[in-house]
Amino acid sequence: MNKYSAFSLFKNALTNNKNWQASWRDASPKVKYDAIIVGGGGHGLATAYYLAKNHGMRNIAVVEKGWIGGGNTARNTTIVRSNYLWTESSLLYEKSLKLWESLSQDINFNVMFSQRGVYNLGHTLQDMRDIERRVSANQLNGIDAEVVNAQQIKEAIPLINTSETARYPILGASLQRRAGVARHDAVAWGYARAASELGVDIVQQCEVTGIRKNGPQVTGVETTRGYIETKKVGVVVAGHASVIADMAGIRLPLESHPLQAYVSEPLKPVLDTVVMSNAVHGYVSQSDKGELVIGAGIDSYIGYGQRGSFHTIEHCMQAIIALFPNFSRVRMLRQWGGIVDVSPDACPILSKTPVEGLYFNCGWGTGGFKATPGSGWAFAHTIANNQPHELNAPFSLDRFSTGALIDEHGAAAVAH
Amino acid sequence: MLNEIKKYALDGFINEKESSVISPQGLEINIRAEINFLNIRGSINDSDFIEHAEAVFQQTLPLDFNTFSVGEHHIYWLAPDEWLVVTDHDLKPIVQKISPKIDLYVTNQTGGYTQLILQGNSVRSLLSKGCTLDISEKKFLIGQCAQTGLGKAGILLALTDSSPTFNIIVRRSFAEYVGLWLKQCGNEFGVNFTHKH
Amino acid sequence: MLLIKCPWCGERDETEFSYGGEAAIKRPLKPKDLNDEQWADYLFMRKNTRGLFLEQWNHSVGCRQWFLVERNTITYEIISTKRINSDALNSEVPQ
Amino acid sequence: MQTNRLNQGGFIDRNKTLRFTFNGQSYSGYQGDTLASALIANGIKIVGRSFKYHRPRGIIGSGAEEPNAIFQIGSGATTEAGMRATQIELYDGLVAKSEKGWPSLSFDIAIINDWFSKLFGAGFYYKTFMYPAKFWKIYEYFLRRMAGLGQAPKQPDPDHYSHQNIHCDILIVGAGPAGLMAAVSAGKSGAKVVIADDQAMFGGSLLASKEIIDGQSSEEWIASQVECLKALPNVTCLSRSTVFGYYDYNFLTINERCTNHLSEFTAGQIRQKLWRVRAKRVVLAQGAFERPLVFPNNDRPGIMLASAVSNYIHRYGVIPGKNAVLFTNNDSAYQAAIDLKMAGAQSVFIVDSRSELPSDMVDAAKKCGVELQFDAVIRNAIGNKSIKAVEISTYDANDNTCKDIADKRECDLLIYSGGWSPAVHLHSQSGGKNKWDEERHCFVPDKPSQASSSIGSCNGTWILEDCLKEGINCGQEMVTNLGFQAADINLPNSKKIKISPMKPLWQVIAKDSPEHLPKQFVDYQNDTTVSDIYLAVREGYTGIEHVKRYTALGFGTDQGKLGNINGMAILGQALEKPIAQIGTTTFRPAYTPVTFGVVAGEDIDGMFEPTRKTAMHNFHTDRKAPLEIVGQWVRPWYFPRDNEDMLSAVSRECMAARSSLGIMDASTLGKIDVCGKDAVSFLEKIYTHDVAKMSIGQCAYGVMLGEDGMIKDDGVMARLGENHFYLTTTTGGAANVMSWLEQWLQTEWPHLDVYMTSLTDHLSTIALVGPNSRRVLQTLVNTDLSAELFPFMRTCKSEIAGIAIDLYRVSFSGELAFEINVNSNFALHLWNLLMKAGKDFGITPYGTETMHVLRAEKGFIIVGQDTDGSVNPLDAGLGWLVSKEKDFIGKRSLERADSMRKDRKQLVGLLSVDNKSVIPEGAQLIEKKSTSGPTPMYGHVSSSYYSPVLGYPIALALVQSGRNRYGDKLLAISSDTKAIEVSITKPIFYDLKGERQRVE
Repeated sequence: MNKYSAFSLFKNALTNNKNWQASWRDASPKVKYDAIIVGGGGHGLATAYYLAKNHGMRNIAVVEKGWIGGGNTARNTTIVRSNYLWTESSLLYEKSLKLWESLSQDINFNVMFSQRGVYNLGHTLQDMRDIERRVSANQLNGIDAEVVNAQQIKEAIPLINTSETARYPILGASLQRRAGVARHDAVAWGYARAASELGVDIVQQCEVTGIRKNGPQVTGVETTRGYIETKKVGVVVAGHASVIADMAGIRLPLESHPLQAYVSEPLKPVLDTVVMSNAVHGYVSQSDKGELVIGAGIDSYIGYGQRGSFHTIEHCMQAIIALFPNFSRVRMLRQWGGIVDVSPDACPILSKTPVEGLYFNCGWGTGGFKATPGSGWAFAHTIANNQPHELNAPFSLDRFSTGALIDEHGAAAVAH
Repeated sequence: MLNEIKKYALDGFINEKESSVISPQGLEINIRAEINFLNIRGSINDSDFIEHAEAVFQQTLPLDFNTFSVGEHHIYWLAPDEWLVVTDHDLKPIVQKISPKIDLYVTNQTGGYTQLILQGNSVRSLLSKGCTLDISEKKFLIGQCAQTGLGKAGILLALTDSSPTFNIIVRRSFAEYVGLWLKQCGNEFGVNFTHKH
Repeated sequence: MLLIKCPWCGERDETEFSYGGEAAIKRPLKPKDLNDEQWADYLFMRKNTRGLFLEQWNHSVGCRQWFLVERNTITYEIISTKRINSDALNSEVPQ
Repeated sequence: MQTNRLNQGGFIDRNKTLRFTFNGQSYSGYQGDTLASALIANGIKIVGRSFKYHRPRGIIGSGAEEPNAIFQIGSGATTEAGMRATQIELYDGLVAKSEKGWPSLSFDIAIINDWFSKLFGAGFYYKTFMYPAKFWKIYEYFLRRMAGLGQAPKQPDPDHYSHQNIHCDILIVGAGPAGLMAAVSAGKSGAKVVIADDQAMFGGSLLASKEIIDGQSSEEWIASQVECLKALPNVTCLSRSTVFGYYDYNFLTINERCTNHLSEFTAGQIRQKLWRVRAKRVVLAQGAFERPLVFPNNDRPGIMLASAVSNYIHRYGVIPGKNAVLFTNNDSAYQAAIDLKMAGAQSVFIVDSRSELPSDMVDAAKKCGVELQFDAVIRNAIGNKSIKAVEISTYDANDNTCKDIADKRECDLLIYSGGWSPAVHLHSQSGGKNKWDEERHCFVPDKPSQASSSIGSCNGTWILEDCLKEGINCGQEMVTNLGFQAADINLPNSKKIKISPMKPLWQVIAKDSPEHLPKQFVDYQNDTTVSDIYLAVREGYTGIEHVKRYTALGFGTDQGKLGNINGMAILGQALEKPIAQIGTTTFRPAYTPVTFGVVAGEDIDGMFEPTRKTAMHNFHTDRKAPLEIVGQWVRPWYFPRDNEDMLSAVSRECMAARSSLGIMDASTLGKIDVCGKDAVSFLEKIYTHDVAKMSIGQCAYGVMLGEDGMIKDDGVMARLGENHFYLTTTTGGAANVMSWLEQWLQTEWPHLDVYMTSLTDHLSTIALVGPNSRRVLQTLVNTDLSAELFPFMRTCKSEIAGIAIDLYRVSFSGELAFEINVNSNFALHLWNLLMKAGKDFGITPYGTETMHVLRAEKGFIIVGQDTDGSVNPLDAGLGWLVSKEKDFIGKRSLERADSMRKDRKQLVGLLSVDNKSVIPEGAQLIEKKSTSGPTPMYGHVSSSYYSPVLGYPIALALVQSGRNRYGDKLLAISSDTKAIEVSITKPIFYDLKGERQRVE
């Protein structure tokens, strides 16, 4: 495989870029693997990469029904942060953030992780209490976090509206400076390339249509490209988790909802950080290409259509103009939707299941992108060892029976 | 005596200095807070209830969804088991007529609502700026009412005549928002607010 | 933008409604007789169907009635809406 | 000097000269021009620099497809970025700037990127800037500054935007020949029709043609159709109105630009309108986009689409060049050659990649002196800043190769046409699929997925007569389906012509590989070239979505209107697959970009969300009380006197309530009237306590749980009659609780006879609080308020000065207190009466902060502050409220393993050990900071205040096993203060026995 660097770019330019090799092998499925990852999004590809790299499992495949990175990986607003309230969540997301920090070098693919800081705005006294609670907890967990006031926000983000007479005045924010954004496509492609290099088969256009079991043990998966034998199946299919679970005869506590986002036309730099407001439902950053990348609130109904309702976009637009009145004349270029699977406690499920050899990684809701490396890392551990790592042990499926939920809703967990 | 001490949701809403000249396209909005509102609950499967209600109010209870009846009072359909009486009459003597033997429940809502009466050529255009209901002449008929949204507030909307005259009944705490909304959105047509005492 | 036919008020814009999720999840008559798994199943586990799905909506801005909607969750096509326990009632919406 | 302006023709008013500036230079044009036509009239060739390579670029198109002439318009607060010159109607004083090019358009230093372009192939940024890792920030800084097009304004937008909902039978998108006919035939039947077109004038492609229809010139014919539509009251005509989104249930969005074309307009006039359309049927007649041809250096300024040339000549009286070469693979482009010649061009030379076949167009071109060469292609365009010459090769269409250079021909205009692509965007947005048509060589709409039809060139129908026919048929069919009587419409006469078929030419294939040739642009906006597509394929990005993302093909602000089809065909070539197998990509709204402002509409600023105020609000603002936002409500936070700060004001208010008399506006509480035969059994399910055991007139504090066992809401409730109850909810939870109660009632227990009605607005609630409250209230009411007759937790009806009231002897402060419910119309008056009556006792109005302090001193929780969705009633110390006998919502969850855990977090009180420090709310509680790894946290501070009556700070907290840890010490850690040592106590600090509220 070509190593990517400024030097290789130069060398290949001299030969008219004719000697670049394929980033990953487009494999056909073999009859049997040691493990199969269902779902070729960021999480699935990361899982495969860490299975190969950390656990030496190389006879494995990622099967993807469409094209890799084409689901939520391609559809999110790319925010990466780890300042969650509960220790269980923040440790998992922090593991992920740490992996992000060296990911480009690790997989030799520039994922453009840009640590430009994320502001979570507070608009009410209760918001500010929740922010203080979360920031204190973050700091005690060794995660960088600070509380900033309206004036500090205004200094860092001159165009933001900090008027005290705003309908939702900005009282302050939590700030995580190590947080930021990354290039979404690069994450999928980079992991695919790195995994492929370690021998992982990446099989596209291969939809799983059934899970075969022998008693309580998984024996293989049926796909549109034939039956594949395996003793371990890791399912990482975001919005479609319930559909695959149904094939295996298990039930999940999930609802799949549309989540919409949009971008503006590319602009010269106008916003150097990430601003999120849960109260008004608007999340905005500016991509390196110059587009304002904006996430809206979740649509209320279950939907697998990768599209939501227009009023959600309108409301989000109103929120963005409330925060940035100067963006009113900026123009929306494109809007789209993804499918997010939401769990009752707004926390993921990274877990074994009642079916032996069947593992699920789902329920990330609106927050999956940021977790990509950590999720893959922990899920690989779970599959390889047939037991969860301590980082993801709290995120098991049985918490819904015991009641040991990790409620990130109530504590002002913000979306994305 | 009591009337003088009452304060309504949109008291002080009209700034006399602002009152503008209205173009023929414009509209007139009359704030009518000083009326009484009474909410009725009961089952339409209970003929005793219907009979009794009609006797108490001396008026038909509109059983057709999204309609209202006009008599001494306006009685609006709100839900399959709920109606709103809007009246100039004192509620006390009416309520006293209700028999405890009948499953007819009322709550006084007089302090809870404000009524706005909109008249003029642009009423439909103005309302359609923030109301997703089809209120065109052929679709929303005289005698029809609907609970719907205007901007971000819920309202009860009714068409009373073909001039056209629309009644908006809005909850007290949303009245100022609705007033401001009508003022702002009506700017392009010209709006004149009046109080009727 | 869905257009939902309230069984009482007729077709109204989606913004007049609020969503109630999966319908026909019967609350157990004797919750205390259920073990934790059974209770969790009632409480949290959902069909989350991809395809035809029976769900609850509330005409929250309108007549405040909860009703059933059969909807395709892929195309968002609404097949039918109906009142809860409403077989007897069938009067049509004027309009 | 408008050197390229024709003396006659065009829909412009030569008597109305308009001045404008472009990059600081002054120019003039005429009323009716677009900025693009005016620039061409003025002989401007270079209008921009390309995105990546900064190559000089000229105007290519004449509409939404234009990729190069993209400008910053205006300045200051009203500047707008990314505007296409082809869509900007010229107005006097217009200021335009190109978005790239430094120091100037004609000399752009970043052209260096073009020289080293092989370093900057598709996806180069994924392969570098990685080492050293820390440097990404610096690389990114420069990359960001290189990227981006225009500037966002720095000031708030002073203009207004508005929404308009409209329902119609038929929405027609596009007022070209097909759309107009559909509108006329549907409109005449009486159906409610809306027809929208993004241009200032209706007519579409006919505006740029000299067709004769029904014996009329196209201009006259359009005018007569428009007149007919305008006379129909059931038809709404919207010009300057782009249908940019097609959503589910035939919901479409139209952006109408009301003032963009005006140099002056009155303040307050609406700048743009968003029409939100619900249509029973939709007619898509948006037309088609002409495709460029792909050959080396096909981006030189002076290269233009054939249809654009006709447009500029006929609509604007502008001739883009005098010596033209036209490169085509189809007949339609011949019209441009004819138009040019008729407009006075010196020479027009057609290079046609096809072999000659009989065609009326060929004959017509020949007749007006156009030279032709068949079986030939252009294999290079020469001229750096504007086209100077072309290299022509002979070409064999059968084996798709071109021979050696045969000819070099000078020109000042190169026109190209690679055929047409129907504008299937809205069809695709609506959920419809597109299919590749092997005969017409384009994607055409497949079966519609909503009630819509595509007609005219949008449907791949090229002949005018067929378009008109489709329009009539479509209109008639739709109205018939909708139950109208279709009107009889005669098919207008138009010229029938014989044409020779188009033959695809996706890329001029040379012997050399694409990498060796000069750049052949596929997507002008993103500088995507043929070699980028080949590189993507080589690197394994072979799916169309991967290719698009890797090469940025179609990701420009034109969303691939020009380049997508060529790109897909070239990908097909690279993969040796037919284009039909490449798949299609999904188009997303917006069809063309729309301002955030118009999508947001009126609901911004103060109207972003309703602000709800109580009936006493004016009293609070008269006293200059700062306000706290709680849900949609605004409530007084505290009532400062003179220059008092918050702490002093709150201390004074607290002391007044504790020692004499306070008064509070509690009207925002949710209030629900519950009646019906089954009210008791219903409420038994809802509340944890024994509702059935309550006597009439009794009040109770109640909590509602979610089925997960966690506290959902709380409040006082009262039994007013056998089957009649009054409930209160929290301010923020009111609407939610009501809907949740209705959900249980209607969906789970519809057989119960229960009616719930909100009283939140009708009733205002005034709390009269303090040891003197009874004495003062007694002066106003006849009801005996003595403890024997009206003890704690009772309710009764009464009257003050003739005003009916409901009295509740309840307390959220721990003091003797009364809550008075009154018709909101009388509330302010009653409040003033109480203020007067309490004057001698120093009656003190207080706000939410004092309310919080008073309740915290008593350990009363605030749902949402002291609970967070993970707190059950036992955790909150409310076990005494939880009935052992009956079932209620959430009860079973209290018996789950986790609910039974001994170390759950429980509500406790905290005192700072130094008795001075107020612990920050939100602070975490620890034993000691770990030196490595996370520090274990045992809980957090949920409420914390300085207690004036006690003279020291108090706090409430949730602490693991808290109730077993009274007396233990912990450290409270917050983000910006030092650790505060705290000790755990019972969550009650004042009047531990509760004697004050029960006082006899």
